Amino acid sequence: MNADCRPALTLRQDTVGALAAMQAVFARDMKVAFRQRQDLLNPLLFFVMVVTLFPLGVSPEVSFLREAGAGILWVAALLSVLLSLDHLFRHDFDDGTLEQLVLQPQPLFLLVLAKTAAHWVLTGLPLVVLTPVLGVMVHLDGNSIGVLCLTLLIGTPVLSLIGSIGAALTLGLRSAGVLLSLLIIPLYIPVLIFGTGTVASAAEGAPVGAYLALMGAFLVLALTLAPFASAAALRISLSNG
Amino acid sequence: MSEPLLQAVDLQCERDERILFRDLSFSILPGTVTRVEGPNGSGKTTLLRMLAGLNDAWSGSLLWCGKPRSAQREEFLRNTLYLGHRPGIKPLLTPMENLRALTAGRRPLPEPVLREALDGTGLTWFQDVPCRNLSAGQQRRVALARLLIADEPLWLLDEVFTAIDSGGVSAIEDLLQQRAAEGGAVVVTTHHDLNLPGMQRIVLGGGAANEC
Amino acid sequence: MWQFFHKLGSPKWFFGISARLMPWLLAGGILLLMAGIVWGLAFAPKDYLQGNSYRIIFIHVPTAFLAQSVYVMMAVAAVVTLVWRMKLADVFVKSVAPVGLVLTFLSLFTGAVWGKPTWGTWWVWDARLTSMLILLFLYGGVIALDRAINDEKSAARAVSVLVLVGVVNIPIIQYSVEWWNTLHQPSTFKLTEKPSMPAEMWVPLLLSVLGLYLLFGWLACLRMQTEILLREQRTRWVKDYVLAGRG
Amino acid sequence: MAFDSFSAFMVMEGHGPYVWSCYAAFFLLMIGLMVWSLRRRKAAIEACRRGYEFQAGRNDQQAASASAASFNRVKVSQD
Repeated sequence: MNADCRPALTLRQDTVGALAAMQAVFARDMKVAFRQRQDLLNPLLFFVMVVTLFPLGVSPEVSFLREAGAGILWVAALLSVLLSLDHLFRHDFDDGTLEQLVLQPQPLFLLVLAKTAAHWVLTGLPLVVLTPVLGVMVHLDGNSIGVLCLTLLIGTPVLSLIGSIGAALTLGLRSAGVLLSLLIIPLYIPVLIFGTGTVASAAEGAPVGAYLALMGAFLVLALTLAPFASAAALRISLSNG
Repeated sequence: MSEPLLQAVDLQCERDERILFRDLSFSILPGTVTRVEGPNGSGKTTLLRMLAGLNDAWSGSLLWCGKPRSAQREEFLRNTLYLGHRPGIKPLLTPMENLRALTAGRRPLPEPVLREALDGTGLTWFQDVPCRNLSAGQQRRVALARLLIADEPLWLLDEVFTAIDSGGVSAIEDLLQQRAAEGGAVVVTTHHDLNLPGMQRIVLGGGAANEC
Repeated sequence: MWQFFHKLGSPKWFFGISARLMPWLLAGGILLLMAGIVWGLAFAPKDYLQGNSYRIIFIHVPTAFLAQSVYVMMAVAAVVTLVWRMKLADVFVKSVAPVGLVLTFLSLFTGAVWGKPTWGTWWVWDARLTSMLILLFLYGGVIALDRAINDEKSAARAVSVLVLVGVVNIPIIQYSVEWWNTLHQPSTFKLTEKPSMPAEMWVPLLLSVLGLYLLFGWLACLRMQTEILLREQRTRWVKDYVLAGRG
Repeated sequence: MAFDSFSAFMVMEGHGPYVWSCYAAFFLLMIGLMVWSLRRRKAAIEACRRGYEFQAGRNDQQAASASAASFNRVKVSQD
């Protein structure tokens, strides 16, 4: 074959913009999730069940629940986010979608950010929506419930973002679920402390603006750093696949 | 002489304490089909993943259009299409949705074009069935539909013929040859006895490798 | 400078230099540590507030100090692994993590035992104890991840990412734990350090800190040598070394 | 010397058990760590040497007969 006289194809100089590619990733994840609605309910059911365990296991007294309620809800939310993280990249890894994602010409960390955003909309946001109901069940007052919802609204994206690093690191490993919890729980501690601490201050009537701003700073920090770390971790995990 | 698209110089790859290949050099020219050959475990898939930029546990150098690839990763990714063992088909989505999602990040195409591509792979009547209800061969065809609309100059295809019936195989052989005639470059690994006129070979195995 | 850096990356070179260093590290470490401990246990004066229980300080502070600085060293090595792909750096992270875990555990244990006579309880949710506990979790995570990944190179790089994420988090954790501590128990227990420790107290402390550092250096060299032997066993020089050493 | 007698040194005015258990744990773990690391190194060297001997033995026996797969069925006794 005489390859020499064949015309070379012109190389492409431009491609789909990062924003459009992020939208496509987000849209596909949403579509896949809604094809299997049962999976969407699982973290929510888990959330409700964990909260139910505390009155049963410790004490149904109003005074105890009022004091511990915010902490219980936060811990339950944290655990249910943790539970759902294993699926963040797992299915994509198994069917090869992740390889295609890594090979897309857009910066990988933006695509990972889009995936994490989809994960939050599907798990974190429903938890926040459900919180007022559970807050009433553990006898929190109206003001505390409001502040609790706010802290969860700021805090759950941080949980998803940090969790995405762990999910990417443990991709394709045996017993990835337990390992993921081991790696990630220590990193969740600051968010938990400030989440519950803010509600506690609110219950004492102290102003909470500063604490919420600090949680906002956590969110900004996680938004800027976590996608890079997860993208690097994804590349590593795929490299030996 | 047209410039090689991709050039490998002294590639060496080690896996689990074993040298898969060393001193492997070759160039992929536009308008050629290259077949990577070798027994099981000789590193065909690994080589292809290296070329695609997925695996980076190797040493040596890879040049894209004459310059180091690592310095122009985005240009490289824009112009390379990789289809792996697991081609990125979501079982819950229909062939149409899958194809749309896979092309959205590279070059979005209008619906009729995608429909035509699926027609071309014989999936006319399955466009709206979730892929998990399709057979292995049909799922493979969804992935191959990308080849009918892809404009990337370099294709890296891992085990393209897996689960494809004999009619499909010869059609794909024609497709690869036609692509080479247009000026595209194709690298394939396959156990199927592929023999196209003018095909280049990269033979792996036995710890050392040589190019024929 | 660059050449030196490159040389430092060569396992063979490291093997030679560490073999020459190790006897000195071991001897110096044991000597200083024993001197500090004996001085502290038997000769340093009694603390007028806490009595003799304060003598735990001569191992508590060195282990706590080293536990933290080992994590920082691991983070530096992690950067080197990710950026320059230097082999020795990831050998270091892998070899040293269990040592860090043991040191962290020791500092927690001694802290708890010290707490009993001082605060009247084994464990308080004191800011420092709590952040050490979290450091223990971080070490545990690093070791677990390293064990879980079969491929050496991927394990090294994955662990490096984790160590770096951890080191970004450590100040945040420390800050938040301190805030949480003041929120929940306004400094009931506080290990008040007197503004000026007499020289008879801080000199032995300094000695044992230095001694433990040297001992850690010896342990790190030893464990890195083991790791290098296993990784490079197919190279000529390891074969020569093994067959000559005890042939 | 901060203590009058050896027994005073051991008792440390009632704080002895705390102090000594701390030091016991410290020495136990540190020495354990050192011994463990030394033995690991020894084991590694041993493993390397066995690997080389195995390799040398194999090179003699089957110089370069890379056995081709035959897919012959393996005889299994049917007791």
